[in-house]
Amino acid sequence: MSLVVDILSAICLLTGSFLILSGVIGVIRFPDFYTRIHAAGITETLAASLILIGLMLIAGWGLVLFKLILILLFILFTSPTASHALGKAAWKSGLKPHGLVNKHDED
Amino acid sequence: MSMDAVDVAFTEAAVGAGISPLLMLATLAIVGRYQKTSATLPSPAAAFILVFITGSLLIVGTLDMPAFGAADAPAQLHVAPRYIHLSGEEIGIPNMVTSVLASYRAYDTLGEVVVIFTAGIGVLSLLGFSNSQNNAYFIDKIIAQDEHKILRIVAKILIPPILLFSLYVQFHGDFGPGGGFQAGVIFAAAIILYTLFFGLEVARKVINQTFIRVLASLGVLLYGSVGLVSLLSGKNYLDYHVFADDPQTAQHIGILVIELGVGITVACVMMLIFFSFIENIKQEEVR
Amino acid sequence: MNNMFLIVTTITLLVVMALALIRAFAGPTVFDRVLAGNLFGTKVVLLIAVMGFLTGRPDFLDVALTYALINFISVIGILRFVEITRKSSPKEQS
Amino acid sequence: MIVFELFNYWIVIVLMMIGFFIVISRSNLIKKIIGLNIFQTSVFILYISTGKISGGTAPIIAENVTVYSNPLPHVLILTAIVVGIATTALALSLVIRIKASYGTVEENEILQRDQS
Amino acid sequence: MRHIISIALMLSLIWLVNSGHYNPLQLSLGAISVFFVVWLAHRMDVVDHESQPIHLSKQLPIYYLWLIKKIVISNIDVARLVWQPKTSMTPHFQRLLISQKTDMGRVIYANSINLTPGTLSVDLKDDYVLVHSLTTDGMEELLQGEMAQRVKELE
Repeated sequence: MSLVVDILSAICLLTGSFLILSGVIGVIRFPDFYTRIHAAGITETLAASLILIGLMLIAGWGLVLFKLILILLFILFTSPTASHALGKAAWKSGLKPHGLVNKHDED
Repeated sequence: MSMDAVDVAFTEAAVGAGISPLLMLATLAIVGRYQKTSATLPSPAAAFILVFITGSLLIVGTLDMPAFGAADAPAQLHVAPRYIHLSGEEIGIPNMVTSVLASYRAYDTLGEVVVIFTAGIGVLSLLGFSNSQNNAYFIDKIIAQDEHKILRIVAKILIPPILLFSLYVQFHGDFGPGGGFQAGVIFAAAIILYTLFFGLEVARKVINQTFIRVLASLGVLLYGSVGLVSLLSGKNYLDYHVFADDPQTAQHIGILVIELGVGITVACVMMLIFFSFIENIKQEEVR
Repeated sequence: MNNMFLIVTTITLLVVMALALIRAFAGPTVFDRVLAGNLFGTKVVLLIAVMGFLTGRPDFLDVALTYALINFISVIGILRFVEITRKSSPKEQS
Repeated sequence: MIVFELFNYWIVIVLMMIGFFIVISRSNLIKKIIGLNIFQTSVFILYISTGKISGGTAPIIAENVTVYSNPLPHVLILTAIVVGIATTALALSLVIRIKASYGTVEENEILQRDQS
Repeated sequence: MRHIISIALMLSLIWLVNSGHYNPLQLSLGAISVFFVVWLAHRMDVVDHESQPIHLSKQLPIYYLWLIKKIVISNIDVARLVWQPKTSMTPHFQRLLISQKTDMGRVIYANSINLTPGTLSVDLKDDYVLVHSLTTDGMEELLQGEMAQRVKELE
């Protein structure tokens, strides 16, 4: 039983690490700000969840588990909001996206 | 992190990541974001040489320092062993940092709290006691202008848990990392979030300015009067043993009250500083 | 065995943080920097959590939670100030 | 290898010198304050790193742990951080007042104004 | 009133989960803290149907289960894009009409768009949401409106 949990947590941690790495490489590689937000998004949703779930599996039943759940909920709650705020602020300040723009009506 | 300083990490996380950049940015918003081309003094090369020489001398100086993590370094030899080995019995709470902060060295901490309080008063006297209403109106207009529907709802959901978390930090400083300093900063951060989305006028209605000014001084007063009570009972200043017969219970009560005083003062001073900064944001150019 | 995976995760997080710093320095706009800062912040939260397990002291989780809270507040706050600054001095838009 | 055991001081010194350099080479007062903050942080790190004991753990009493790091520097720095932010706020408000009366935050321009 | 009770319950739960010390002193301090925060939040006027969506709570879990599936799929898509050459990306903006009536529904919709990488809601104004998408496929999927329909059912 504990071996299964160990393997599961290892899988979660490794996939999470891989996803975080690809996310940040996206942040480095993508051509403009708006596309970079998407790349940052994957490091903050699935990747962070996977790492925290991996830790939860190690932690087992107890207060630590609940604290981890609290952190996870908090990250899932704030990260989309933060990226929305970023996108909106950039849009309002008139930052133009790279490449093609369609239906771009400024207000 | 590798240095085991949980409490310090806690404080730095709360202060360094939260309040300090916001204050810097507030200042930038006030004085304007212009950048002069002559931003450096005439001779950066001389400055660099000076810095380089000083740095090299300091590095040479470190060669005599004790190694990182050495258990026999002078810093570990004098009072530290006593704190580490006896605080569990003498104070009765697991977090040694809190017992040193609020019990062994409570007098020092009183000094620090007074410094924070004084700095708060200094900021208030420099930036004026909210005499101009139109500045506040200006920032409120900006906040009202852009409809942050999503952010507003998210802030609404998040603010109560953040406030509760700060109180949790306040009251669990005995057991884990935390205490009055951190709690005060987190509390103020929640209020800052509120102010940024609902405007200064609304925040002023919720958090009465005069009230928090009084409260900030009451926090220091609470701290000081704890010492006074023990002094009047014939013990040393800030000796907690007057509160109960059992020394551990007495220490516990004393630490709790003192942390409360610290928390109140820090939270109120941080809020006051932030409010007076926000009030000063105005249009320099359009004047 | 678990420790090994925790160490791998830690190293990845450190690499990721370094890469995020590159983006923060490269810019080019202020929003790129804030994005990188936010990314750095959430990775610090994860790093603190993982390190807490690695050192066997889950007390660190409180720090992680605080950092998550404050990181969010400061990112939002920075954006608000950027907006306010741009509004109060429209001629400096770039 | 005694040399590699001193790396914490070197990090401190590098940070300190970065802060120092900013303070003496920039004329913008806000940048100077940022430099002072970096300097301050380096001092914090110096203190904390002296409290570390190899093999020790965070100074919160737990079972099965005998070696703890020194809590004293933690206490000093914990309060110093909060005091630091309060004094930084004070410095920043001074800058705001300087800007209000001199119209600039550049040191050399302020000096020119004073002399003329 | 319902909202105040709900927020008090939520805060108490957070306290209990975090605390780990269940002696009378800590519990009473917790009760005082919860009471204080509820009072302050009430004063701040942040306790209402928007911050405490209890009228939605029955359907929310089902929706979020569906959303998790979506998040996983879109994450894999974006991760694949990262490792592919640049040409496979077709970033663009589009304005979408929102069918949700309440602010809460709109915010849930916009946040769901944000939570799935590859699509990002940039602006929420009047009856439109401005979405930036990394690929045309992602935009197509939003245009088909499964997510919008599901959020609408929540209201």
